[in-house]
Parts: sequence; structure tokens; C-alpha cells
Amino acid sequence: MDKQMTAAEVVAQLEDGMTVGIGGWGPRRKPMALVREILRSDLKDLTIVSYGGADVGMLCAAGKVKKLVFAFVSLDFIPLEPFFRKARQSGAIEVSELDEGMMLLGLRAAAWGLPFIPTEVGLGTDVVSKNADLKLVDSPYDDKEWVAVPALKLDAALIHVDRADARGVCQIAGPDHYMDDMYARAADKTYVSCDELVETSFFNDPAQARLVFWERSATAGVVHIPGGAHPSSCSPQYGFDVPHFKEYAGFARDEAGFAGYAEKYLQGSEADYQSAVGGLDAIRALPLPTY
Amino acid sequence: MDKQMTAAEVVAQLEDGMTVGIGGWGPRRKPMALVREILRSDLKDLTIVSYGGADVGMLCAAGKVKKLVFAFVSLDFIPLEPFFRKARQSGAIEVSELDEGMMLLGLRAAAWGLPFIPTEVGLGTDVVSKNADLKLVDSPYDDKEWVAVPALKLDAALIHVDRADARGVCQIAGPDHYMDDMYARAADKTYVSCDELVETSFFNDPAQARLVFWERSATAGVVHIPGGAHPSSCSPQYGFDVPHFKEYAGFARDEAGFAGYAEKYLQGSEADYQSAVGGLDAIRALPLPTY
Amino acid sequence: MSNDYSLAELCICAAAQAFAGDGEVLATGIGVIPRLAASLAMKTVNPDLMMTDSEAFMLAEPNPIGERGADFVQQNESWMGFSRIFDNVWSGKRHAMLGPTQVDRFGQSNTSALGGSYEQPKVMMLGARGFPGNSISHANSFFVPAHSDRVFIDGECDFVSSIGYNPERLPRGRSLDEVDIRLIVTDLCVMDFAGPDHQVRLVSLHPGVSQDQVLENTGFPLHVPDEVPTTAAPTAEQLAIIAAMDPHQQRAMQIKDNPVGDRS
Amino acid sequence: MSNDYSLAELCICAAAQAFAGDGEVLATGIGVIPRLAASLAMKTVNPDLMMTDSEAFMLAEPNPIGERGADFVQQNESWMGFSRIFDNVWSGKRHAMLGPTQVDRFGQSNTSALGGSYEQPKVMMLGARGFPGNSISHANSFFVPAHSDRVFIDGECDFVSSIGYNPERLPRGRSLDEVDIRLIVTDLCVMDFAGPDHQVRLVSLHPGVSQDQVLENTGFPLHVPDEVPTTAAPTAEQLAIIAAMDPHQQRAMQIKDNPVGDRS
Repeated sequence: MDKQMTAAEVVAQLEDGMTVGIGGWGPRRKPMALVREILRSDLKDLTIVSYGGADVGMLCAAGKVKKLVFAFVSLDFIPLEPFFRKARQSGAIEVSELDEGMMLLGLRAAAWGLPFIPTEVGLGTDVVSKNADLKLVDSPYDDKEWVAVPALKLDAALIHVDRADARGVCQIAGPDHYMDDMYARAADKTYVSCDELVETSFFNDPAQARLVFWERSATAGVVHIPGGAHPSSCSPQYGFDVPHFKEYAGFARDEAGFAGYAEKYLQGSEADYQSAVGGLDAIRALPLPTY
Repeated sequence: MDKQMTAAEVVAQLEDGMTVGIGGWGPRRKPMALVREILRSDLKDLTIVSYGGADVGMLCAAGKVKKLVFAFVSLDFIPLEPFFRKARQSGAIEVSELDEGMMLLGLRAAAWGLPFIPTEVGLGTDVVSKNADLKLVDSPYDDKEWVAVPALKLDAALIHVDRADARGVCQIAGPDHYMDDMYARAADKTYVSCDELVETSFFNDPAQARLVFWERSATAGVVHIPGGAHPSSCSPQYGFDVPHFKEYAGFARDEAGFAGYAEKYLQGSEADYQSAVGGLDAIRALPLPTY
Repeated sequence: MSNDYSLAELCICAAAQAFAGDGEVLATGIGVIPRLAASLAMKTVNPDLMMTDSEAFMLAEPNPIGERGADFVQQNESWMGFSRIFDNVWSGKRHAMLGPTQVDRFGQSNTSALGGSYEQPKVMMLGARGFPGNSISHANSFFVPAHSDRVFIDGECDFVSSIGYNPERLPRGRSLDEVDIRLIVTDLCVMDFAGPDHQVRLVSLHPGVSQDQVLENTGFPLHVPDEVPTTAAPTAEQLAIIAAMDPHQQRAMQIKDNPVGDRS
Repeated sequence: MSNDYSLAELCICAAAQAFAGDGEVLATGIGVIPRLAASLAMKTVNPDLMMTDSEAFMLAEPNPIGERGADFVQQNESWMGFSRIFDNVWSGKRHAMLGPTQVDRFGQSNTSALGGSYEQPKVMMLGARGFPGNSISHANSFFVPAHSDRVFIDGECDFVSSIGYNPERLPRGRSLDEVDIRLIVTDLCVMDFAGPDHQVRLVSLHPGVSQDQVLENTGFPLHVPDEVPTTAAPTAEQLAIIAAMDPHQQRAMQIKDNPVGDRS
């Protein structure tokens, strides 16, 4: 079994109007090479589900997003994602704004075949009152009202991992896998980009197998793209690219806008992108953030 | 902060009629020393929630159980737990019979402050039609019927772990922590017995900290009892005691019944028990099962 | 084609066919014969199958049954503790082969209680285990080592552990076609649910077993096609793989008196 | 008692008091001053507190802020990735100190959208983040580095990210007393919600700050007790701990112009 494919082949599997989940968290371990491939495509009207960073900002700026399901969009050291703000402030995108934990419950519901998960989270806030996607339910076991977080079913999920084998066994070696396991399980098809392609025997060591967070049947395709998370981080291999994010944010402030960024970085292939940002060695040399 | 206590002090915290969850799985990593302390006490009318093994069989045989919430009770190599069978076949206990996964959902609901979790699991089976504790609910997002698995809130949970520090940081070093993390989180008070008491610095190594499945605030008390899981296993330290379980099952077949087992093994202290079964070295020498 | 094979080996090969068309799913065979059937399938008709070590890890290569020696290296590919097993169960990407105590004409099974009342059963067994979730979430097959009308009962199961093709119990908003019970392999024959309205159908008779033998030992009527083939004998390749996966011959102790495969 | 301390250090010490009676909960301080407040509390008034490395591990000893040098050994005690953080949040055993953009008289806060319409806000910010879950699950406090009526607004928040003491928004079957908002520490004063009907109450004024200054810069009426004490100055011990936890002086950049603590 060989699930290897190219980023272009992954994007060819996606269709206009699909609901696409993107793993990672803010500026951390985002499948940015796959996102760039979407930016290069004519894909449109996507519903994006993400703990958002530049993945969301770029897709919004490029007009790929019809609707965003989110709890935040941030670059951490740049708290407010500039292109996401522009999209919201111009009314360009529909939103389903959730609490971070609610989003996890929604992904779990989808992963576990549940119609919804009832929670008190969101009660009394505008996350419920401004979100037509959220309904209240009663419990047969008490007299309280509860928020029914609907299953966040994904047509596809895009995730970046440290290592994978050709059969779709994926390892996240960094300190946190975030909610990526639930993205993988909530999706009909999960496509991963990996920094390193390894033999299956790499996982024989139980300590390595413990860092595999979903079974291979939940992985539909594997794309080997060293540095594929750039400009987001892939700890412990490389940190996020602070100067690059600053330049990216700068484009939001001047005339050129995202078109300026795209012209500089997204004209050619992923190889062109990597040389434009200094090459793979430069990416691998990016320092890890200190929290 | 020092959460160390004795098994007797743990049992003194429990009250008649309480709902008590017991971690582990069948004959694997059961807090048997704590269970034995309950057997020695005058505690009664307990509701027990367990992926059951001899813990359930012994508590039933000793008349401690008013109600059992279970999906199975088994000793694996002895598929049918003899004293649990007697309790059921004599109509001595009430039961809430669930599917294994349903029980996990119920523990998660309790751990996460949810009133219930809706699932299709159980539909069309007697797990629903014979269980008055389970109600059906509608979903605001579809027209199907769903089983509302109620939160399995526990007054107390009893769990055996490989290592703990005095502050309640617990490590399960075996291949599977089963559902013990959710037992710990579903309970008002979680009491753990540990084979080894360690300094907090033991967990500084991330590889060791990864095997800690709940934060110390979810642990109320720590009892240091080397071999405390016997006759169940505490892999990788020791396997379950096959001859002992065979002898235990034998008592169910002859006149003496559980009284015979109790007379031989439960008259004295835990130290007496351990010498009766050959001592700690013999326990530590029990071979791991091959599956 | 070998003529020197045991009934257990015949059942293993017949049962392995249940996993042939599954694609990439977790094959869970509970008991020696179902486990060897899943292992055989993974090594022959469906290399995409997934299997665990029956403890906490997913394996790239199935483990032989029983003691494996100090030098054995288990081919782990991912952690797969019991909590994660349910992530897989609820994804539907699993096919379990199990051995319930009762199976009725709807394919409903019983693993919990026999006779008496539910409050006080005459014979208490394991409990529902994971049968309710398995049966509504993914494909299931059964292995029955002693085909009799005490297993294949004429009425409904005393306790229904798993959902079957019973219209009376169909949950609102669902279809019987969502239930997915595949093969029933016994010491006499192979059956499935492809008869009219999901009636149990006789698929093949083991060598030397008569149709009447099956009908007499089944408590409910079977759909019997005009042509009922004989269950295919194991190939030498299959027997070699089985021998390698079961070096301690545990398969010889699974069916009473370990009969030969061809009883004609 | 030292007279040579900054306003940031005063705020850190005042904010640390918020965690004093918490027992064994996860103290989450977002931002330099709240994080140092939680660290100070863990090292003084409440050693049972839990803190993370702001990434994926729970710590037995809080990390100093900023670069820690190659020889630094982080005192991990358990893995605590984001998915597990929600296990903790929903257990209620947490106290978060955060800095929202708007806070109204009900203690409701806004981290998401300002002005315009919800469909097209004038200023889009972070989003609701974890505020809805935090506010209904566990104790919360706020730190506001620039006390003004643009933060403490007269009306209701443009977007309500966190539940407060607003009777209009009380969910069915619940009580306002289940909401648990503790302290508000600002560059001018300390406030809480212990006024009549959970009204915001002035607890203490920072040295050199007048009551009028606070009232003029607060968009809603405050409950002012007859006696309003002055916020306690940091002790030498507290300042030493803060200095050790913030070796790179990041606290000096948190409040505009890094004022001295005593402005009288």
C-alpha cells in the first residue's frame, strides 16, 4: 500500500464548497505547503475549520473562504491575524464563531459518529446568540438548558506531521499534537504533509509508536514535503519564521496587500517558495520559540 | 503537599451507598489492595462502576454491592467471573448493563461536566430496552433517535498505578492506561494505590511525564502498596496470578464458597495477605501474559 | 490443494474470506480461529488489513499466537490502547469476528444472560461487552465451533447483545441495510445473510457435511440455494501460513476432538 | 516593605492575591503580569497551585519568563497538551487571569469584535477563544494595564465572549452565583464583584491614585465602600521572587512608560 501523492494531487481531490479542516494551532505545525497549493489552485467557496493562523489569513485573503468555523485566528506574537481581520471587517466571509473547547467537542462528535455533544460552554455568551449553527437542547436527566455542539464533519482534513510512512502511519514528535487526531478522525479523507518519510519499522519501538495518534486507516494521502509547515513551526524540528510573519503582516498594511505577498512568494512552485524564503536549511535552522 | 494515606484511611473516606468507580480492566491493573480493604470493612450498599474482574466478583460475594454498572465481568483466561455469576444468578444485585464504549462515554460525560452524550450505540439491543437508566433523545440536527448515555458521576474512584509522588502525580507505565484517566476525572475523589513512590523530579523527563494521564488535582489520596494490584497484573512489573485466580474460582465451585477464600486470604492485614500468596518477591516474579 | 488438513484449518481459511473485500479496516478476531483467520487474510487476500497485538499496539505484521521467544520483535506501528479502539469502532473501519453463545434468525446475538429473568438469569455470562457498539458501527462475522440449535435458536435471543436484521427493533430514522453482518462460519458450514429480507443463507457445506445435518442443527429456517458448493479446502500456502502463525498448535484445541477437515 | 518598586510589580503582587485561596487549581496567567502573578502566588501564598510551561507540560516549578539558557532543566510533572487543558477547564479546577478588550458592569468581557455589525465588525480581534468555556467552568480574573472607559464601558460588550452576572443572560436552570469572577487588577486599582447584586466594587486604590481618577475612567458606576484601602506595596521577598521569575525585565514593558508603583 502506497498513499504517497503530490500536493497538487491532494488539491485535485478537493472540490469547491467542501468543508476542510486544517490541523495545527495558530502559528504552530500548520500544513502550509498544502495551503499554498490551494492558494495556487482555482478552488473556491470552502468552509474552513481551524484553530487559525496564517492558514486562515491567506485563504481568506485569496478569496478561497466562503465560511470560517473558528474560535480564534492569531499568530501568537502578532496577536491579530491581519488578513483574517480584513476579511471580517469587509464582511467578506460568513463565520461560525465557537469556543476553543466547543470546537474540540464538535470534532469529537464527528469523529465518534455522534450527532452533537451537549455542553454548558457558550451559555450566556454571544457564541450562542450570534451563531445560527448552534441549537439548545434539554437533557432527559435534568431541567437545565444545554448547548448542542453539532458534529463538525469534514470532507477533508489537512495536517502536517513530523514523520510518516508511505502507508499513512503518522508521527507527531513535537510536544503537542493539538487536536490533529480529532481532525484526522472527523474527516472523510485526511491528507498529511510530512517533514520526514520513514520506513514502517521506524515505529516498532513502542516509544515511537506512542507518538502516533491515529491509525493509518484515518490517513488517505501522504505528501513528503520537508519544511512543509513553514512559516509555521514544526517543533522540535524548526520554529516559526518571525521575520517572514512580520513581512507578511506588513503587506496587510501597505498598498500591495496580499497580492504583494503572493507575487513575491506564491508565483512559482513549492521549491521556488522555499528558495525565496532562504531554502530548506534556513527553515530547519529557525529557532524554537520560548514560551 | 502530601496526599499519602493508608488503605484504611481511604476506606474511612467512603460511605455506605456511594458510587465507586474501579479502574483497570478485567484481571489487569486493578486496585485490589484497596478492594481488599473494603472487603475487610463494614461498608455496604455500594454502586460499583467497573470494567470488571475479581474486584467485582469479590465485592459481590462479600455483599458490598447494591448495584453494578458494567459491560462485562471476566478474568480473561477464566472467561466467566464465578462470584459475579452467582450474584447475578441469585438476583442479589441490581445492574445497569452497558456497552464497553457507552461506559467510556458516560465516564467522559461526567469528567467533562456534560449531562449526557448521545450515541447510536445500544440502539436495537437489550442494553437499552432492559436498562431503566438509559433514555432516548432526539437531535436538533436530524430526525433519528439516539441513546443519551448519562454522565457516570462517581463519588470516588479507586485506581492502581505503577508510580506516584506524594503530591498525587501518577504514572501508568504499562502498555495501556485503559479508561483510568476518565475514572480519575469522573470522580469527586480519586484514590490511587501505587507500586512505587517516587520523587517529583522523576517526572521531569518528558518521556516519563507523557505517561502521566491526569494532573495531580484529580488525585485526592496516594497509598503506597507495592504489589497492590495482585492477583491482577501490573504490567510491565508483574502479570496476573493464574494459580491464585484458579484457586479463587475453585472456591466458587465448592461448599466453602467465598467465605473459604476470605478465611484463607482476608483474615489479617495486607501484609498477611502478601505472605499468604508467597510474598512481594513472588508477586513481582509473576510472568507477564502473552496475548 | 491439500487433502491433509484439519476442520479447524478449513474454518480458518473459510473465515479469512470474510475479510477479503474489507480494504483498510481493523480486523479483530476474538479466539484462536477468528484471530488466525484475520492473520491469514492480512497475509494473503487483504494486505491492507490492520491488526493489534490484542493488548495496546497496532501491528504492521500479525503476531504468531502464544509464546514468541525472547528474540521476537513485535512490529508495532501505532499505540492502540482500549480507549483508542473505540475511536476506531465508531469510525466504522473495523470488522470483528466473534463467538456469541446464541444467534437468532435476525443475526441478533447473546453474550450476556440465558434463561430465568433478566433480574435473575439462569445462566449469567460475560455481559454485553462491546457487542452493541460493534454491531451498529461496523461489519461483524461470527464463528461457532459447535453448530447446534442451542446456538442457532428458534426464537429470539434471551438477551439481545447486538443489533441484527429484526424489523421490530429497527431504530427510528435508520434502515436495516445499515446493519452489516457478514459471514457465519461453523464446524458444519458457512452462512451469510443474503437470503430474501436478510434471511440466513447457506453459502457452503464443509466436505462430508450434508444439508440435512445443517438444517437439523439450526433452530430457524435457512435459505438454501439450488446449488450449495463445498467449502474450499485450504491450499498448501494457506496451511503453511497458519502453521507459522500458530506454532504451538493452539488451533488443534478449538473444535472438539480436532476433526479432519474432510469428513466425507 | 520596599518603596522602590514599579507599578507593574505592584500589580503583580496585587494580582497574585487572586490565587491565594484557590487550593490545588491550574493557575493560567495570560500575559507577562498575570503569568508572574500566578508564579508569585505559587511560590508564596499558594504552593498547591499548578502551572504549565504555556506549551504542553505541567510544571512542579514555574518557568522564568524568556530565554532560560541551555543548562535550564524544566520541572515537568505531567503532559498537558491543549486537548488535556480542556479536561482541566471542564473540571472547574482552574483559575485564569486574562486581559479582555472590553469589560462591562456585569463582568462580561469581549475579545472578539468591536463596532459595526457582527457580520461586518469595525474592528475584528482574536475571536471568543476559550472565554465562553472558562467563564462558565471555573474562576476568572482580569488584568487591565490601561484603566479607561474604553475598556470598562458603560453599555454591554459589543460581543459577549464570557458569561458574567447579567440576569438577562442567565441560562435556564442556573444561578448567577455559579459565575465566579474574582479580581480585576488595573494600573489604577483593584476591584471585585462583591458589591450589592454582584456590582463591581472598588477594593483598593494603588498608591497616589484617587477615587475620582478611577470613577472618571470607569464607564459604569462602582460600589465604593466607606473605607477604601491603599493597595499593599510589594515586600522585598516578593520583589526578589518577581526578579528571579522575570530575569529579562519583560515586566518593564507591560504598562506604558513603566511608572513607579507609588505615584503619590
